[in-house]
Amino acid sequence: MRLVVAVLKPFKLDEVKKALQVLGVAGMTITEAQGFGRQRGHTEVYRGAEYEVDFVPKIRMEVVVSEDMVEPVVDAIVATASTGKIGDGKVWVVPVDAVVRVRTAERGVDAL
Amino acid sequence: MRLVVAVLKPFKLDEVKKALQVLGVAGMTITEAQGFGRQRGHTEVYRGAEYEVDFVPKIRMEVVVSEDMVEPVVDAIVATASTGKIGDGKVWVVPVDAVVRVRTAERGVDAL
Amino acid sequence: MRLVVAVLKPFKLDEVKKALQVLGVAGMTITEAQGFGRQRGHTEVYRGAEYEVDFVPKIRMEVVVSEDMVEPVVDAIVATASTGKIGDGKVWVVPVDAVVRVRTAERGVDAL
Amino acid sequence: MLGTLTPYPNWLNTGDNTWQLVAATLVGLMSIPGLAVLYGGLVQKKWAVNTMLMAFAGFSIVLIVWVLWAFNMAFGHPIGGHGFFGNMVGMPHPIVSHFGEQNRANIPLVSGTGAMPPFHYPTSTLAYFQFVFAAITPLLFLGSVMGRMKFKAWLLLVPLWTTFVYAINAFMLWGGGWFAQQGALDYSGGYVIHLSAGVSGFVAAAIVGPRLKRDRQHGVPNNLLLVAVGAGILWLGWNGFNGGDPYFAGADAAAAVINTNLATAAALLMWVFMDMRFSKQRKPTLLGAVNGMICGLVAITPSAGWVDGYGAIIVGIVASGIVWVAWTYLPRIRPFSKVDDALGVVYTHGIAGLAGGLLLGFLGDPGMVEYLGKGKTASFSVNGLFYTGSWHQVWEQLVAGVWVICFSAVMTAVLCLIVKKVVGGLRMSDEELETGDLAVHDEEVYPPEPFAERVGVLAAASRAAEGTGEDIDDRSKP
Amino acid sequence: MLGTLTPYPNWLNTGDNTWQLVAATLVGLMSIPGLAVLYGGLVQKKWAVNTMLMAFAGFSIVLIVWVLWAFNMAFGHPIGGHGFFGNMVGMPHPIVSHFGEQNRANIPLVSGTGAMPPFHYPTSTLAYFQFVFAAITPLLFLGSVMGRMKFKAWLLLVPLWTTFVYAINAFMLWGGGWFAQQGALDYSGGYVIHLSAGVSGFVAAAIVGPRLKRDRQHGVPNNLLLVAVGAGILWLGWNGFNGGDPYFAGADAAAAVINTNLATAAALLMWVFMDMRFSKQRKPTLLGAVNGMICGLVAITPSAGWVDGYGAIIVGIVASGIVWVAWTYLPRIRPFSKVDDALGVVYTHGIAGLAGGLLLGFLGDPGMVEYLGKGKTASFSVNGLFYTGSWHQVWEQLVAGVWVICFSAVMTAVLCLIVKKVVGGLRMSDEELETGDLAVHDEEVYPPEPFAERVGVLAAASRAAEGTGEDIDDRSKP
Amino acid sequence: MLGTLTPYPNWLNTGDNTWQLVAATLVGLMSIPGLAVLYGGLVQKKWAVNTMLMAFAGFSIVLIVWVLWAFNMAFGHPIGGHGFFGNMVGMPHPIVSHFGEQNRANIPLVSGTGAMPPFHYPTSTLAYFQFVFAAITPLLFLGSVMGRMKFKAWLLLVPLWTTFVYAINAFMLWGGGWFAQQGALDYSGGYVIHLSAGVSGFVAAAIVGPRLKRDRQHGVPNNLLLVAVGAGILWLGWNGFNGGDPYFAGADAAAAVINTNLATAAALLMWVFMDMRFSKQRKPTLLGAVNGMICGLVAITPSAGWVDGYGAIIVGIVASGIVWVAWTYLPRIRPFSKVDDALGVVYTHGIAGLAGGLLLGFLGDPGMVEYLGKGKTASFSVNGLFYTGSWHQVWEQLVAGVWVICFSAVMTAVLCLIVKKVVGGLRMSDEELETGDLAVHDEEVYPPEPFAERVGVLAAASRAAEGTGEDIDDRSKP
Ligand SMILES: Nc1ncnc2c1ncn2[C@@H]1O[C@H](COP(=O)(O)OP(=O)(O)O)[C@@H](O)[C@H]1O
Ligand SMILES: Nc1ncnc2c1ncn2[C@@H]1O[C@H](COP(=O)(O)OP(=O)(O)O)[C@@H](O)[C@H]1O
Ligand SMILES: Nc1ncnc2c1ncn2[C@@H]1O[C@H](COP(=O)(O)OP(=O)(O)O)[C@@H](O)[C@H]1O
Repeated sequence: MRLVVAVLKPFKLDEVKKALQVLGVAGMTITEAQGFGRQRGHTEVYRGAEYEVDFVPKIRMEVVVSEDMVEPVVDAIVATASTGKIGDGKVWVVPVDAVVRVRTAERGVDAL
Repeated sequence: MRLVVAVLKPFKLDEVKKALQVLGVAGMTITEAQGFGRQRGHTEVYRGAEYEVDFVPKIRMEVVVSEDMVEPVVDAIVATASTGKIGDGKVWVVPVDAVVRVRTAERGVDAL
Repeated sequence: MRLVVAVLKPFKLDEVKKALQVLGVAGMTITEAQGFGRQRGHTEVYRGAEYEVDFVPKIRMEVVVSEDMVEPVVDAIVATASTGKIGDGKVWVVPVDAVVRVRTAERGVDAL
Repeated sequence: MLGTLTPYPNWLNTGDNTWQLVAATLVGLMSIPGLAVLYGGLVQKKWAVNTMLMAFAGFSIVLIVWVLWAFNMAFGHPIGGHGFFGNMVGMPHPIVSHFGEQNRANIPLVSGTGAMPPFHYPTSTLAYFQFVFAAITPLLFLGSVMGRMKFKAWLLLVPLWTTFVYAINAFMLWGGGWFAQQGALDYSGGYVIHLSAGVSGFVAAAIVGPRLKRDRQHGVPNNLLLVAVGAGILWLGWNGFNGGDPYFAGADAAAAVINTNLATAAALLMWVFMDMRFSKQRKPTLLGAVNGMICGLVAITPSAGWVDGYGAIIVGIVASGIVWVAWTYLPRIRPFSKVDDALGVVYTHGIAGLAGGLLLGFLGDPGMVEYLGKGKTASFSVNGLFYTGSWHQVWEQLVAGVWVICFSAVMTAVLCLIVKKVVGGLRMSDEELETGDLAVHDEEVYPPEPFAERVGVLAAASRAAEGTGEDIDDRSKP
Repeated sequence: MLGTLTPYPNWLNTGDNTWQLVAATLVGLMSIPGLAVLYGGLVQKKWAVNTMLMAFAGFSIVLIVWVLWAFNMAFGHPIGGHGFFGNMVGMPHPIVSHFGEQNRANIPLVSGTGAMPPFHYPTSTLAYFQFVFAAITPLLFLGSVMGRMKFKAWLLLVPLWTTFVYAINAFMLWGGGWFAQQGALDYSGGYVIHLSAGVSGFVAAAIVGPRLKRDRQHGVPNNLLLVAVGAGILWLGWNGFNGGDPYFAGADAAAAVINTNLATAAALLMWVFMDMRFSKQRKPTLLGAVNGMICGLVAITPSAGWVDGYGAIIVGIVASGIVWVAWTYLPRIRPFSKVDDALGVVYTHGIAGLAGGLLLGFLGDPGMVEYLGKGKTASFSVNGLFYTGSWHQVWEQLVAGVWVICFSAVMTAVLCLIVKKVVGGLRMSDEELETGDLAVHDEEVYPPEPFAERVGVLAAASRAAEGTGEDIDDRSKP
Repeated sequence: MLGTLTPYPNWLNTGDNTWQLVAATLVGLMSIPGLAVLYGGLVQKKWAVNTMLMAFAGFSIVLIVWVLWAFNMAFGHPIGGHGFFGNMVGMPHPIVSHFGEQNRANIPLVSGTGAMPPFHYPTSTLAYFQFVFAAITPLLFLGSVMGRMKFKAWLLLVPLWTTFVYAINAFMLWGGGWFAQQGALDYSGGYVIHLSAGVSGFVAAAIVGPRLKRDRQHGVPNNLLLVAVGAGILWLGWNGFNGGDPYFAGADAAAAVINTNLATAAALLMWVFMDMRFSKQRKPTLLGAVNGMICGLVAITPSAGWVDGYGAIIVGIVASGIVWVAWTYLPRIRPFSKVDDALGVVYTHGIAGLAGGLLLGFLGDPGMVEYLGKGKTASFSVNGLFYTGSWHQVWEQLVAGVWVICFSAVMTAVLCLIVKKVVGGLRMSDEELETGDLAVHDEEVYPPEPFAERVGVLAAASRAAEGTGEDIDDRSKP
């Protein structure tokens, strides 16, 4: 089991979600995030004073998948979320020891 | 050391927190999340136009625990957070290489 | 490759970000979080009724780094974010199997 | 052509007509948007839409009821007969024909008897002015029952309550009915409006049952800026509320305005002082200030043009102090500990209204002239105990207060039970109670921005950063 | 000293002057902040600042245009000549000299001919009163074109539109021009303001092109509390809108006020009823109630002081029902399915305004007297079909309505094309469209709190918890 | 019965009384909720509650002070003696007895001498009208000191400042005192209110010390919709501010209203133009438009009824341009770079007020008549340099302006030091400064929804999805 974490541009969420559903991914968890990297932030101006906003809004997606799904899932995310422009984001994969479905206490792949 | 991540229904937070305190868990970190899975979202209607909201609000709890606490913690979460209804959420466990308490730079279990 | 996760006091973000940039860290992802631990929350009073807020606002920083950067990064975070007061937060390190840059599909350290 | 057209009949005074219409508009603004957003900001986020919709709909219903029958029940010819029951209510009758709207205003048992000077404007003006008072009253007690009452039940309760509670109390105190005949007084509605709303809300809250336990525990307001918007409109709108009630733009209207503000200022400061001195936290609070402000506004309402400025300041301080103490300690004892009066209407309107009504009996200054007498006629003013040593006015105020409390409580209970029967329950379903606005109206007060919308900033920003090349990166290398 | 100074000339009536100034202020409040925050709350978060800035700027521009030339185009001496074209528009002329501001108000073809009584206040009063109407009109159609129109294009379109559309329609119906001479009537602007704004907005929206697809799909409002603030100010502000239009604080002003409220209440309840009964969700909604409210306000505008209360209630119910049906079904067919009229102005203002204008022809009650006749002179009132059996007024209303639709549509199209040429395009760049306020104004409606600010709470709290020692921990050990 | 009751004394004019009461109510609304939410939306989230509470409390305190002694210091009989000091302030005296409230209004050195016509309403009306001006003044300079001043210090500074700064300036310019006797003029408070508030706020800010460095750096507004609400109420409320100052509902009141709007519209557009043309970003901004708007309102205040419409437009453009330049460049030089005038009151009120006061000397149009003369009496009007070639009025304006600046600065400094002594410091503790509202009032402006409340949506939704069975899943399998 692996946890795939993807930090992406928010407007790509729908497309990525659909691509993962096609692969059979049944669920995912999203958090709002602020990214810092090569992509620049912006400036806001209130009453003549400038305020730099370094961070750019991102969504952070977590999907727990079985081993054999890691590659297809990562590939699907990268393929769908890429616009070719700076700031498209990162995907990383983390090992998972165990997964449990709270409702049923099922464990492992059954829990997904 | 392990990181236990639990994605739960928000109204269960207080109960789960109390259950973990009983086990001796001293701290945890919560983020607001949006879940997608079997549980359906809802529809909002503004001026006659329907807007589908696919995601359901969840809280995402992170607890770093020592090896021997993993099972009791996961069990406590599952036992407390379960309502038996779709959407109760998932728990997953990730290996942790190191933990540090920022205030004192203590490492390992002492840092928890 | 490792994922360094740091839960910190929000007002330390800028300093920590700068310290990491000095080390050559090119990017990071931030989420807003609520911490629970030794540090107490506060009480709000509306129309005479008291409402306890157990949680304290934190920021949660994720940085994916190569193996050799783990120690310097953790040390820099701890050194910069510490105020010596309860609630300074925790840092933990998680193994990472793979990292991909979405824009280019580069993998590994090149993706950072 | 028609060279001799004239703009208005000669009984019409443009200043009085203007004052009355403007005063009415100010009072209307107190409901919509005033109370709607005051309550909308004070309730939990999950109930803001529901509360506001009930306010807008309630306001609308009362107007229809008012012009078709209730205005004349409150201000028309008595229904006939002698004694208490013959002077309890007016004959229902619409006022929306062309004659009904444009003829000269008259309240048969008051201006019709010479107990006050004849009006200088048409019935439309008087009826609209009185409507905004009738409309705000159920909106006030909405604060007691918000967060669980069925919308349909509200749609039915409001017209019934206006007809069978409000119109009757109004006739008895303002329309020249029984209590007016005994000498009880209520300048602009400390009893007819606030005491009645406070009591009725409390009773209705008891019958409808409490909100969800979770809602009561976590019922924090959602937006204090909007509370300030609503509170500010209430305060200044009250210049129309009390300033309009002499029915003429005379000297007493001006005195009522300044007295209203004096009592309010004093009450606000008093509550802030109590919070700083006696609350557990010993801190001044904005919502405390707003509570104090409302106490002052409510308490001066029964006496605004009949006390002098000193009296007004005393009314503000005393009422605010009493309500502060009640607000702090009564919730510990029954029935206050049991009934879920969500926004505490029974305190800031009920108790403050009663306190203000009784204080008139003590503080009414005979030198404050509402209408001037000519020749051998005495001017109209009020004789308070502190000026005359007579308990008469105190007694009249007490009797009328007891009546308003008992009658409003009993009638509201009866009407709630009728509505319950007709609509099939007064409460929402559990699912609706748990979810709030989204379940009941498919709307949220702050609809969440879809994820997709958050891209905008990026689009612009990344374009700016990219320039021509690909890996322009002036930040990652220190 | 100067013992014989007097405050005003003897043709001045302080009540009328006050009423007109207050009515104007109420109507001004309907725009600023009323419409500004109603629209600001109804649009997506990303366009709130842009929408509000366009409202504030548009309001300002109209005033300058109005006093320098447009007021006299709408209410001055006819430009000369006979027939339709000679009675189409007034001679442009400023009114800001000291004489222009302080002399007695007059509308040459109306009060100047005895078709109404002479005014009791100066030109400033009349001009300012008429300005607030002129100003709200482009602000209304801002709702059609928000979210993509260039700010510069707006700065130019507004003065052109006021000059070449508004002033002309106003002269023809209110300034004593051609349609007024034929007998067409528009009490306070169902045609001149609402129908024209609805049609013009629709045409402009078609020419400017739709918003981004993403904006149309995700265009949820951002704040229903602010919608309530704006809606409430609109409702009560309309007391000035319609109450001010007899130009005197007389009995008809009062009737217009109560009728306005009656139609509005009925229309609001009607829409809520339709939502509960016929919408897919079968649920009442706050934004539905606001839509209904606006329909009522708009529809009663052409007839407020010329129908009685029954008529007003009918106007509200009928217009709200018609617009509800149109709002639900028309978007499925062309051209409504194609044109992105962002806030649906063509329905709630265009269709409601037209419905109201036509209904006057049916419901005008001859017993409702606007100005009283003296001696052998007849009073001024309107003869609706239902009272007289004559189709005359219906016909006049129809002809004028058709004119306003056609003229506004054609002229708006021409003006849009001119502005496009001059400014170089009516639409923002793609980048601006994607990002919204932040790209166009470097501002956001709810500027995000920087992370650093969130520490405050902690500072206090941790200090409290620390006490003296280091590891005080009363929670971690159960 | 009492057939001969009359509604008011014969010196009372209902139109004037109504106008004055309504104007006062509009000005009151400018403070509460106007300024309270304008500032509440403009300050950082962490200070919104504190700022609004200070506004509500300050408003209340001024009223008590005003009726008990300060009104007569500003508008009563001179304290006696000759020359400057004998004409510096009035004799303190309460006005809240029944006689004080209901007798005919009089300003001994003005209406009492025939320098203006006698009033047509009671003292309550005049005192309340003047109160709302007195009350808004400290609220304006709250913008300079927000975000660090102790609440208790504010509670003490406000009454002292009203007594020892406001009342004296008001007497000297409006009460018939020294500068009025020399010929200096201030139509509605460009000097007495705005210049004085700007200077006093600046001085107080210097003495209280700056906000936290972090707050100055991250001090973004929290809600531009509420800024728009406040700004809109300010604009239209100013119709009462300037329209009320002839003290009669005459032709000059109307002229003052339209001139106020003209200057404001011109100033708003000017600032937007400057932003688009000369700011670093070359973009129009909503907060810039609001700044320009305020400059126009403030700058026309000293001259509203004494310039014609052209003059008003010039006042708006010039003042807005000057303040734009000052706002952009002065913060770079001392003392402006050092003093933390949080919302920039010294620019938009101080500099704009001074500019407006001086411009009156140039632009005062002798043809603009405030009060009409009869027989051999000249009408009252103002002779500007551009009309008469005489520098007299300019000189008088300059002298009075210098006085207001120096006196307000020195007195405010003295009062701040006194308050510091009495209260034990003017600044909050560091902990309070870091945490803001939550530390000082235990309240937040947008109280966070507890996690537990977010369940509602789920409850409904999951129930809907579950149906009867357990694993109904129409989404997970594609
Ligand atoms: N080392 C990292 N660890 C965690 N997140 C990162 C890291 N580097 C970048 N990110 C995330 O990826 C996002 C995109 O990175 P950025 O450098 O802007 O563009 P790109 O990935 O296209 O080169 C950032 O906004 C941040 O959220
Ligand atoms: N594969 C997954 N990876 C990460 N989070 C998941 C995954 N599947 C489900 N979740 C999270 O668990 C929540 C509950 O899942 P859902 O399928 O709705 O119900 P249940 O777990 O009861 O079957 C989801 O809302 C989502 O936040
Ligand atoms: N076991 C844990 N797992 C995850 N996060 C934790 C854990 N313990 C503490 N935290 C996080 O660290 C923060 C600081 O912890 P706290 O106990 O308050 O202070 P300190 O770390 O200084 O002893 C908490 O607010 C919480 O966000």
